[in-house]
Amino acid sequence: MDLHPGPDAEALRAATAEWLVSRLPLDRASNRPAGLWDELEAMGWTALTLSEDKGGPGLDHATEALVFAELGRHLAPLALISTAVARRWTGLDRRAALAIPDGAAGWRVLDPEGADRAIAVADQALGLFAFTSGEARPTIDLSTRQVRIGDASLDPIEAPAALLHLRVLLAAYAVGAADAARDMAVEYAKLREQFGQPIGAFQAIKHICADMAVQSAVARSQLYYAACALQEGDADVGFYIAAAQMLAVRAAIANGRANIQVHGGIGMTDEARAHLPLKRAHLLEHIAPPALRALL
Amino acid sequence: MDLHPGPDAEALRAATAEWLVSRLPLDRASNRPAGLWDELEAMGWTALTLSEDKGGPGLDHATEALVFAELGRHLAPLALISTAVARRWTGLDRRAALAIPDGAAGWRVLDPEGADRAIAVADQALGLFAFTSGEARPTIDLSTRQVRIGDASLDPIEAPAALLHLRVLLAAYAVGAADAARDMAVEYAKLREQFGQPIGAFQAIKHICADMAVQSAVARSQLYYAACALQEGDADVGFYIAAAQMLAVRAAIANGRANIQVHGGIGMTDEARAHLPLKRAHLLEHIAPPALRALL
Amino acid sequence: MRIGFTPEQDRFRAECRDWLGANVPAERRPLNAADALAFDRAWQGKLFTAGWAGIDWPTRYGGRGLSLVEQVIWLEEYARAHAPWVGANFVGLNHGGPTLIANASEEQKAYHLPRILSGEAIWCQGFSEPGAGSDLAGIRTTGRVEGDELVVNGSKIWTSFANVADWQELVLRTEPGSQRQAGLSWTICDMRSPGITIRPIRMMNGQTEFCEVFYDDVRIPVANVVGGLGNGWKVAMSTLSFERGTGFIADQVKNMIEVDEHIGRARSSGLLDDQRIAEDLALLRAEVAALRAMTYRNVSEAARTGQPGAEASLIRLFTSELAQRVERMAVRLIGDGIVDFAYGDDDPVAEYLRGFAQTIAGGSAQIQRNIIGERLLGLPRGR
Amino acid sequence: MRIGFTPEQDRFRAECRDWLGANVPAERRPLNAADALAFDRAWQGKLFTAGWAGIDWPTRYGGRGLSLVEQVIWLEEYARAHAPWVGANFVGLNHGGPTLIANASEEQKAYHLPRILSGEAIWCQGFSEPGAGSDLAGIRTTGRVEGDELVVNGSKIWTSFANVADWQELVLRTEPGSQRQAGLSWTICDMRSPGITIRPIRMMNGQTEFCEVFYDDVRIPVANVVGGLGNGWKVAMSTLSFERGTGFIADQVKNMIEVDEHIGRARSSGLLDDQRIAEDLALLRAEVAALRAMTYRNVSEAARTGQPGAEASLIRLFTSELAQRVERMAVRLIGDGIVDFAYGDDDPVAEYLRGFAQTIAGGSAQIQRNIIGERLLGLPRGR
Repeated sequence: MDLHPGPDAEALRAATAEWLVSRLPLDRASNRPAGLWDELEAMGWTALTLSEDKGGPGLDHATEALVFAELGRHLAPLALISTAVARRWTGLDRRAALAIPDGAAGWRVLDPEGADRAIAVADQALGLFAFTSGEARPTIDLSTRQVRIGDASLDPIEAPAALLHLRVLLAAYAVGAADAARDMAVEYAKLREQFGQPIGAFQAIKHICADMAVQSAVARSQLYYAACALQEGDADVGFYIAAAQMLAVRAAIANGRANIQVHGGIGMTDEARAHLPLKRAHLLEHIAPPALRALL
Repeated sequence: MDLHPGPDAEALRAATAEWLVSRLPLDRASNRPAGLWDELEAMGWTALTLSEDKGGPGLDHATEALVFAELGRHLAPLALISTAVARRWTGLDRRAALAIPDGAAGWRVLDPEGADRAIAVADQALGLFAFTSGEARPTIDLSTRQVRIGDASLDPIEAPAALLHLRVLLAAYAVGAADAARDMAVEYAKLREQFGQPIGAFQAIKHICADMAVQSAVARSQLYYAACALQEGDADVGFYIAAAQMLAVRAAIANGRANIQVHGGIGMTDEARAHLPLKRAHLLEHIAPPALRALL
Repeated sequence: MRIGFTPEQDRFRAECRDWLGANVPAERRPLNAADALAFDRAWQGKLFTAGWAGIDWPTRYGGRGLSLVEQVIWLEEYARAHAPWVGANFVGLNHGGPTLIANASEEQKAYHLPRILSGEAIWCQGFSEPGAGSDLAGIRTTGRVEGDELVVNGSKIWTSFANVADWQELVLRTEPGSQRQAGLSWTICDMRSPGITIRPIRMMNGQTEFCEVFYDDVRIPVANVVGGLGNGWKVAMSTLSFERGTGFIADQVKNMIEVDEHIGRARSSGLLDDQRIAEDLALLRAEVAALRAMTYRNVSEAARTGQPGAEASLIRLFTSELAQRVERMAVRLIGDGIVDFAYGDDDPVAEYLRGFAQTIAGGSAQIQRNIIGERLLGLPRGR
Repeated sequence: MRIGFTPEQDRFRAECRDWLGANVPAERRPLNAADALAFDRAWQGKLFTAGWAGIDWPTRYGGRGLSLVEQVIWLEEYARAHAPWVGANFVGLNHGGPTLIANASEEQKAYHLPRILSGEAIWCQGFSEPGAGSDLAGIRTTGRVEGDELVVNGSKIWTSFANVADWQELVLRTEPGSQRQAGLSWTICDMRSPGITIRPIRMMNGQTEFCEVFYDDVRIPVANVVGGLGNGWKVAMSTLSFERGTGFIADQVKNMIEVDEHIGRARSSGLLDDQRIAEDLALLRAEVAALRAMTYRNVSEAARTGQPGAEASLIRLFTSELAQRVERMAVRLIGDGIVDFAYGDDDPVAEYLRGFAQTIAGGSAQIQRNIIGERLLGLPRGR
């Protein structure tokens, strides 16, 4: 038992974080540069758990989760998740979008740019389908666009681990969003002065930040545990991953909301970035939500 | 429309409060003097809404609620409620206990001392039954004892207003408990010093007290509205009273809990009185709880 | 105590209902700013002409001269009739006007009040500053007295309708070197004055409801000061107490109606079978009912004493957090529909995002709790 | 990262489970104080004899000399076996002992540690005072140095098992006139010393778990000071960091088991069909799982660095509030059974009432949030 990232995983995390600060700054989350996807692909993030004989570095899911939490902190594209899952479990060798149900028959294909295949979550099972992207429309998450399509014919992905893998990466993105909100709020609380002192000196604000820290730590711990359970084939892996996903999304929403409150008026503006993690959280809430029965 | 108590009602409330401070101090709520009931009866509180031709002062339900909130603040006996309802709607001329279901067949007769009749709430309807009190056992509320009896034969009380009347008085008691908890917490927060100043100067404590004040004010306002609706035969009286009862019990529990937290360690002791309003609230929560359908 | 109204008041309510039933426009308030302004003006003009503007304002300024109770009745019927939001007339009707009535000279009142009621003059607010949000006393925008003029420099923020307003209620630091609450003045600023620059701010729901306003040697006649030079804090507080007291009745009734509509829709869709949603809706319904009861209590006290009750600060806090809960419930009821929100949409998601302002604007929920703790409960200030 | 254990650790777990399965007493820990003490001593003696006391304490003091990971495994199996609460041995095993290991002289350790492990010596805590609860630095009980003795005057409160303890970890102000954290000393006080008076305090659940302890010229050898005169704050903090870190693992596992039992019972009784209860139970189950994961993370960090991680304060706050939520759920599941609670009952209601201590004792939740805000997040202290 060791839930501390070792020096190698920590080094990878730190390198990821450093790259993202310069290439994927949060302030430009709603307006990513063209060609970004190729850069992201070149970093190898969609192949982390591929074995060496398949051209990957053969890392474990916990290390992958650590890296995807960093990606999530910068609101990286959702297609990194669907592409990583598609590559690992279907051998697809190119970008895959992520599709969620749109009513009874149709689909919302998220992050469709540059993709002609989508990983779809249908009734607690995964499938892959082909689609042709029309003009993409916004989602609530300013860094994710969508095309809505009618019925599509799904190739089921049989490996049960594929959906678990997808959920771990979604949870990692949510942990990243929760952390981003916490860090923004803490940073602002140290700088912004009212009544002659930084607002973070007031318990009313300080304690909001403390609760955000608890939310993030709880979610991150369960994420690590769940990723290890997937890696090690634990018998209760379904529960651990459902718990991680639920806690991470809850943390992302709670911290996202709290972050806006800590920022006050400026937090409600489009130009400030305080709303971005919350909106990402509201999108993640509706991507493959865990079933209640998986938790009981 | 006037939800401000007039000078007459206010004078009656103030006189009630003054009497209660000396005769029904909260610190002795678990050990009331013998003969108290006769004194309470002599004050006329169980006959407030009786018309003058029936020997009462003919007051309205809102004024009665105002008085019962004061009684509730001092954790006065529950039998005041059942006796007032029995007197008004069945003409019973002596003390009535208050019975709630105990499983499918039996009853918990609350406040049985000196009574041989009980008002019982069965499946959202009221009845009266005769009982013989055995030795009374405690309830969670240190100022209320109970006897548990098997099946009893109920005389239904037909007037639909009787149950509404009972609910208004229960809500008034709960508002009183919520107010008692708020006042205790505020008083303690002004006196208790830590880190060199009264703890009420810290936002962490101040804001707990502010939330208690909101809880109390919300519940009290709806209580007045509901009591007026009963008095005036408003078409939606069932909803208004159910809302008042729910909000009052929620306020009593929330404030009861918060009061203990504000008091810290001392609040958890038996000798301090901080636990008393919370325990009363937990009892009130299970007396004739409003049905969800009454609220939707 | 009673909740019923007098026969006269019942008749008044019937009149309100009849007129609103016949006159509320069928079309929604336009989203486009210019169209919205024309719409707001036209509707306010119509209200004024028909005698429905300023129910409790003095008749000599164009009001109806009735009591706060009739004003409440009007606002209840207004909301029930789904009459349009007052829009650009909000500040004039709910902030500026009441403040003038309470504090202004006869000349100021005679000029401005009828123009507010008729929709001729649009007002905006100028209290908050980038460095003084919840800390209103931290105002740094200055008004230097030069002869019979104030020369204004600085900036204000969160000003709704600044780009269309004729007048602004502007709080300035007019005593050089003064600190905190002292040395402030409440003035009427002509928004067409040279030296004013306006920058619209886009909010996170995509709307540009607010503006930042910059003042560069803007000249305002000293005669436009209301309540006397240096008394701005007291005058501003009188405005805020209106806002915290009865200024939000229309919103409250709207919340009641919305919750009932949510319940109706949840019943039709079957969502009400989810006990979690049913219980949460039941609680919301009880809470919005209690909010009306609180408001009635407050109005009753105001009717007896002439000013909003001490519990106005409780109403303000409860209103703001309750409105957020109602907005969140609306979003919960649309389920994954939230995914499709886009800037420009005018839907429950836009309302939910806009609703974050509830616990921020006009003094954050944290500040409201300080006020309740210190002023209402008598708890000490922190050192 | 991995959650699996080494083959050696798995074998150790199997040994724990086997021994506990064969040796956990069938009877419950008695409620009566004297019987409970005898029970606690006997059980701890049995653990000690069989080699299960002090899993991660050095062997030269009677411990097993294993790592924190084996200690966690032991505590998990201990809770799963429904082994008895350590009772009167809690302070010695979880506070006093670890503090001695980290700070005491060889002589102090050699004398006290084996006696703690064997159940021979019962310890109690003496930190809080009536005037210094969450503000631990406000300690006023004095220890005047007279030759080679400290003369102690004052009082302590919330001392569990004071009436049966042999020793007390007692923090005193030993520098006259010193302020706050300075001038305190952590001492070992013989509870049989003349001048000690003990008053049991009845709590709101009817139990008399805590005592107030009064000191009237009580004499303690200066040799009983641990970590040096005047260093008491530092020594006390090392105890608290144990408490905030891994001291509550047994409780955490107990919470996990309880939640699973609640779910099982709610399923049999049909209560689980209530979506509200089902969702709340699902969340609780996820949260107690996450608490274990947090503890594992903390233990992993301690294994790498030798001390509890910086996130220990987060665990402490989350544990306390989560335990209260679990206790409230237990009360919710008994429905109107709460009405029948009486002093002397040992049931979910007693636990619920006792559970208010979770966010009060050992630094209130408010203090925990200050600590997280200031030490972990680097937010400034208020002025």
